[in-house]
Amino acid sequence: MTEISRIPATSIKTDERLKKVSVLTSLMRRPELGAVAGLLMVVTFFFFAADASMFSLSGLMTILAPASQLGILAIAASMLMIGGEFDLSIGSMVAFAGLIFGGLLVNFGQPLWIAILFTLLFAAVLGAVNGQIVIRTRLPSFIVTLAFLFILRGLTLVGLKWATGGSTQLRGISDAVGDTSIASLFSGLAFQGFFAWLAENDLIEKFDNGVPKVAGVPVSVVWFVGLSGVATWVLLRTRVGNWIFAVGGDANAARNSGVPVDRVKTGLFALTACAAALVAIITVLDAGSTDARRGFQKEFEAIIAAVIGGSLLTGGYGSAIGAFFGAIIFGLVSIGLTYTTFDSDWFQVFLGTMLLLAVLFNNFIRRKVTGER
Amino acid sequence: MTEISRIPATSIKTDERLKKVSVLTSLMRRPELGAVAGLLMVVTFFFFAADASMFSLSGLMTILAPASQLGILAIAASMLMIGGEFDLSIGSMVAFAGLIFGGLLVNFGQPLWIAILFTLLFAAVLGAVNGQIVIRTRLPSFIVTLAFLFILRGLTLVGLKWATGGSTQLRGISDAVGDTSIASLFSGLAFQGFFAWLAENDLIEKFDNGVPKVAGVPVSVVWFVGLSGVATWVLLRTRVGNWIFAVGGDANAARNSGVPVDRVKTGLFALTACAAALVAIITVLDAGSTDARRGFQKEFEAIIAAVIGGSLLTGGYGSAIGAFFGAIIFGLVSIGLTYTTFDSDWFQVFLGTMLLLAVLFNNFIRRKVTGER
Amino acid sequence: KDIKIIAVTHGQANDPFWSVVKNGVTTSAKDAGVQVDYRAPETFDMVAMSQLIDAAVNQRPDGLIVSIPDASALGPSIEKAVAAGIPVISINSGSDVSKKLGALLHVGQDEYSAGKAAGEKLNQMGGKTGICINQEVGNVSLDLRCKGFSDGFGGTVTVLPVSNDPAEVQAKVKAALSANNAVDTIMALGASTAGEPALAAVKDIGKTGKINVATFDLSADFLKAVDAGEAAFAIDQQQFLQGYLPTVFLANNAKYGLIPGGNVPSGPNLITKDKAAQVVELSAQGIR
Amino acid sequence: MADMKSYSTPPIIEAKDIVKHYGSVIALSGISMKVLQGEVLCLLGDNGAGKSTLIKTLSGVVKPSGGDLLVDGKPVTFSSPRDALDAGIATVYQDLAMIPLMSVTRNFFMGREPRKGIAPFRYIDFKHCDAVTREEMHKIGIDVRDPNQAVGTLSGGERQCVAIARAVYFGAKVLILDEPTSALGVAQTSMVLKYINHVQQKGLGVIFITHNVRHAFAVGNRFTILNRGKTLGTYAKSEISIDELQNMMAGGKELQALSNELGGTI
Amino acid sequence: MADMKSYSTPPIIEAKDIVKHYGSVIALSGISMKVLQGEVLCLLGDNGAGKSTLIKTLSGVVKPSGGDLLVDGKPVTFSSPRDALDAGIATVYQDLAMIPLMSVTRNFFMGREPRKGIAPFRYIDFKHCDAVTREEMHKIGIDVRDPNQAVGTLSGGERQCVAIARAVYFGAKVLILDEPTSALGVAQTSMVLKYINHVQQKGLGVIFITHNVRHAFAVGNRFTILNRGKTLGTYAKSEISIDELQNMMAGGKELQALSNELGGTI
Ligand SMILES: Nc1ncnc2c1ncn2[C@@H]1O[C@H](COP(=O)(O)OP(=O)(O)OP(=O)(O)O)[C@@H](O)[C@H]1O
Ligand SMILES: Nc1ncnc2c1ncn2[C@@H]1O[C@H](COP(=O)(O)OP(=O)(O)OP(=O)(O)O)[C@@H](O)[C@H]1O
Ligand SMILES: [Mg+2]
Ligand SMILES: [Mg+2]
Repeated sequence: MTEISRIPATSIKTDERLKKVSVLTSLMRRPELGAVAGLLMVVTFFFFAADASMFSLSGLMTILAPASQLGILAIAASMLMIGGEFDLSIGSMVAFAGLIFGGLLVNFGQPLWIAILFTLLFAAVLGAVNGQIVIRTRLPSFIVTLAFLFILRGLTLVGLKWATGGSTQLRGISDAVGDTSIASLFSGLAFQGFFAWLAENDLIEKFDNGVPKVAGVPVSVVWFVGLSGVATWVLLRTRVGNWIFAVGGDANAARNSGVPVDRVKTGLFALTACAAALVAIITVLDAGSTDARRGFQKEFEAIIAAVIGGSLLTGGYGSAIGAFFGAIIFGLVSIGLTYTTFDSDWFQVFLGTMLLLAVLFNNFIRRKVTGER
Repeated sequence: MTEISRIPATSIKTDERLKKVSVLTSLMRRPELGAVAGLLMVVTFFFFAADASMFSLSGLMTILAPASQLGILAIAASMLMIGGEFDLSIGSMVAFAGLIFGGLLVNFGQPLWIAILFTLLFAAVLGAVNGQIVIRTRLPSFIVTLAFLFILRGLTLVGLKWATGGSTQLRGISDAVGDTSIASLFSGLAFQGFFAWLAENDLIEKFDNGVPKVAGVPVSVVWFVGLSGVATWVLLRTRVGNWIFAVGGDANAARNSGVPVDRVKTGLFALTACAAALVAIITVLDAGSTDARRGFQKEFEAIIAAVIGGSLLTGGYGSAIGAFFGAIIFGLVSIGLTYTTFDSDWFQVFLGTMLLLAVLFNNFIRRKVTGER
Repeated sequence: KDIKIIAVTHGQANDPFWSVVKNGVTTSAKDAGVQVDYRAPETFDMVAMSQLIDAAVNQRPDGLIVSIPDASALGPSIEKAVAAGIPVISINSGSDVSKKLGALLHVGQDEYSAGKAAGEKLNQMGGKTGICINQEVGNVSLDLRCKGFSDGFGGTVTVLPVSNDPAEVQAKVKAALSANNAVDTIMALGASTAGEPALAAVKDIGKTGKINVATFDLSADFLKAVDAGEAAFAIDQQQFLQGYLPTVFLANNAKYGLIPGGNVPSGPNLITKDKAAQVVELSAQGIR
Repeated sequence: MADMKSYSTPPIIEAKDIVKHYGSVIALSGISMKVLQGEVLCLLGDNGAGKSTLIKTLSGVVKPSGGDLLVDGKPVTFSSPRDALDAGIATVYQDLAMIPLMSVTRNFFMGREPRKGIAPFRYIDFKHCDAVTREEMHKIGIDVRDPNQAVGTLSGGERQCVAIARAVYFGAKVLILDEPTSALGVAQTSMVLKYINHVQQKGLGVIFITHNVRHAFAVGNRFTILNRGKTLGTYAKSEISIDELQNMMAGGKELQALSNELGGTI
Repeated sequence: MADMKSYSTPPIIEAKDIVKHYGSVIALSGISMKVLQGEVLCLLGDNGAGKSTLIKTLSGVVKPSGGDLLVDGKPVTFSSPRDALDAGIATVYQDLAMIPLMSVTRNFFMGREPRKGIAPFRYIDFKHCDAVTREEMHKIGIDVRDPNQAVGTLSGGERQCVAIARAVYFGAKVLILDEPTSALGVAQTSMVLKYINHVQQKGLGVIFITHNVRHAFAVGNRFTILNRGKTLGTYAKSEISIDELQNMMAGGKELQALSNELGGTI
């Protein structure tokens, strides 16, 4: 949360009450860099335990695709968490936004760009409603968004049955979209030309027929990286970022200092809902269909990723980059086991143990380096 | 949290800076009594929307049975929450304790009382381990117990397959238990004699063959009521209760005042795990079997019930009686729907809406009555 | 007086398989002119399900439809219903215990034998190494499908536990395939949640057609793949009938006291390339 | 020192019959006071007299249950502290309004961050902000080791200084200080008192709450004494002595005996 | 007043070369001090000098990074505040150690609840506790409206009074008070000072931290002055005057000019 930027050396009066600290120590003070230690541990583990194909280019892409979708949610969730609130309806929002999006395309025959805009707008409005209820009633956001978890999940089922005439899966989205360049912003692979060139020059693996094994980077990964960058910049460098930390740290103190607490919180809820809608759009376009169980328990995973990344559940502390690494750790652990020879019955034991070890290691390293106790 | 007990009238100097408040107002200040308003609203709703059989004696028993099992968890969860921590592994603990219990009975042929004692002890130790990890590492309990959520759930699966030779369902528990009087403390119905007497005297409905329709109160309900009473007494009247509030309100301040913070927290974790084990014992004995999905998401429902009952997620505030009513509201809403004619597709929409309305109503009434703003 | 029938199953209304059962129940209720309620616990939860049966019995319906994935846990509640004089028909799972608990008859086909039939078929198609994609480990009916498959298949079978998220399923299948090149058979336990992403994963690694992908239940897109020769087959339990028939039976029982004399097997029905095309539309409407 | 302004200009801020109830607690039962331009009004009173509650109504933190607020003679209602800030009322709260987890700089500029750059890409110039924070803290006598240190790790007095330096830096028509000097060392206290003097000379109004009668007497023009939610009276500096003030504050309690016992140095 | 005890009995509590680092911050760099029986030691020093940190090491809240603690001449290490309490060291912290959401009574008795009844059914007698709380608060000059009121709704001074009344009620060998009077009104301040006097006469030791030199001089026997984590010196009351103390505290800053400008009344 604190800044690394340096004051011009001339203005620093050396204070005898300040020990010299190494760059490493001061880096480790940042919430997200603890998560890097966790990531290193997990990678090291798999390096020895898993099949080598896990660390091939295509293996990495396999891990990044789900990690990036989770990551988009985790970044928004961690911003909301820094702002002192929760949103448990993210997962249901993914399903509901998927329904809205698919319904607009298939049932109402709207063009893609209208469907995308309307879905995002709709999600933002729903998020803002969530936020307004929390603010007006001063009920905990946990319970309010929990109600929305159920409501949105239920509405998705009802809506899907209505839209399909009885099924829980809405399909035909690829046909409805057709071939537009907008679609390539949200689905499929990016940098395909570059990868084709790499393959031509034998820099990456290819199939026998000359097609590169990895034809590009999933678009969701590009969104994921882009959003982490933007979120980090907003949190660390802008006024809104300062407000988010303030609101989560102590809403009363922030209000007393003139921070528009309610607007910040409402905005964060809208943002989280939009992130869910974005994931919905990406997955629906990729899969060509949507169903009633999309996004199930994603709210949970997003919070896990944010917490692994060092965000405090009580608000006021955390980082977007932390959520970035948290999502990658979670993705790595949950996909990684398939590359090992462990019996899959042990999957959950393994997932839990790795999560615990990752945060313990992170914690241990941070304390060692910074000398906290 | 604050006391209602009165100081002897003689010692009260009337203070001109104190307005007179009605008994109603001062009652509504208590966290749990808000939940009563929510309960009233839900009951009123079902009174008009549901089949009359819902409010018959046997209808109430069908609601109380699930509510009481959830309630036992919710009471423990709310005490832990008052103490400032979470336990997300309760649900998995129900499954795992069920496995231990069932395994001891079926695979190891232990007598019932040993199985019960050992299961409770084992759960307490696991809970204490949870607590010690949280305390020693100062990691958020959210992430630590989440890891245990996965680990215990996974171990249950592995253990069940081992115990049954490949299945995820362990049966034959009723046979292993046989007929012991200890079993009747944990399963079946209580007060059967009383209900038989009631039926004989035509005070309650009976089947044509003279057997009363409701032959007794499920034992879990007796446990539920008993535990709420004990928990309330502990929280409001004992030293440990004071420590729990203190630890959750501000662990540092409590430690500075000489409260043994770590012991209190460890104890609470052990208590929560024991509550989960108790529910496991009750349900396993009742069902005669256990499987890998027992208790799934119960941690979630327990937290919901505690929050509906007025406990603060941030700790330091709440009540056991609140969790009691919270569990009943949750049970009422989820079973109540089956007594109405709503289509089950709408179940989740309905559940969410009722939860939201119940807490909103609770909140609204409390503010009205106490004049808070 | 209105005839009221209650169905309590272990499958949620948003589960693709059970939503078809529910469609069967509602269609049949309309056809027979009776009132019907379909209920299921929020997760695969035997304790909650027995409580739902208790609540249903308390409403004294004219007929009760139940699935029995755990006879020990549900038995007492079902027996209570029978004792209260409510006619009970069991569906889907529990054919072995149905009679013993006092149900009039059983409609359905148990998951284990469906899995076994599929396994045998895939073995015939030349499979040696298979994976079974389970989207809900611990749900006994899904576990039975896997076990049946594994027993019928004969070769090595690994279970791949996944979630409901298509991106994750696809990634995990891809990972499993690249970690073990020998895999030549994939059995998915649900068409849209597991089957479709598995097909996508196979396509990603360029092995479409070389790996036999089969699934339980139907989805329109999976059937299209079957039709196109990209997937082997889909197992149809015709679960629509598991909802439709008992409702009609119980309605007739209530009206005229009529009831068939024995169990009705509703499947399995392997949908292969030759039949796939005609089923696509019905599947999209939640009938198959 | 200008002792009393003419009444031709309306008071910058005036409270009339302010009542505030918290549930069953009556914190203020009809308080009136006013501050003129270029004047320091000292609010004195025993613990729990209602001083903090009164200034919280003036700064929009709590809504009064009754009574009127006038700014420049015009009635106003503040629905948030932001409104009060916009009306030119800057407040240093007794409970500080600071976020412990945030850095000194971020706290210093909270709610009024200066920005650089063009529209959607505007950002906070933290280099500049750090420098300002350091300088302003230095002015009040504190060497901040590192402006990125979390406020929660500062000492009680240092934290108080951040709050004061902040209010001072951003200026206002009226400056409200709730026990600003209570946690401060001698040097810092002098700085603050000097600053109050300075602000007053620029023609602003100051409301200064303190328990230290000497501090009050050093800078105050008028003294309003509260007791148990009511006003005991308002006195100009010329009308009252330091000892009378001391005795009134203690609510008529027998202080003399105590004071003597301890050597008369309280 | 006994001015200096003979050195035959060891000091009740003694700190030798205490060092404390917080990460890269050096809060204390080798501080030594001691308190004898029946003596009031005043700790004086500028903001951030390290006074609170020093007493936190004495009361087991933080572990010193280096140096020794001796109680009654024997080296001790406190691993928790409970240990210090058990060793007879009662502390009123500057940041209060109180739980805002809990009632006054519950806070008052926190950690030392009196119980009634037999073994597993022992309970707190809240009737008695409420009465004690009310009475002790009354002694210090505060009328508690309702001992079940949450501490968070008390005024700053009232809260401070709960903390002091609590430490006083439970007694100890050494009483440590970190700026107890800073938020207090005149009457309450007199009470506290009088109480310190009283405790001392009973033969206990007191460590009294304050910024108010007059308060210090009124009750102190010896004065230890801290500056930037180091000791500037320790003086008996007879060795130093109130003005010298004032000047030393300000760390040699030019206070005179300021003081004059403001009428010499700080
Ligand atoms: N947890 C911490 N982390 C980092 N620095 C700290 C921490 N606690 C205190 N400090 C620093 O140590 C120094 C001494 O603080 P301390 O609270 O002891 O001062 P003090 O003498 O009590 O001051 P005051 O009179 O203002 O209360 C301060 O400069 C403070 O910034
Ligand atoms: N939120 C609240 N709920 C209930 N009572 C309150 C609340 N806030 C303040 N009070 C009561 O109102 C009275 C006035 O409090 P206030 O904080 O204004 O006193 P003060 O004059 O600032 O005292 P001090 O000098 O000790 O800071 C106190 O008795 C306090 O207990
Ligand atoms: Mg105050
Ligand atoms: Mg201090």
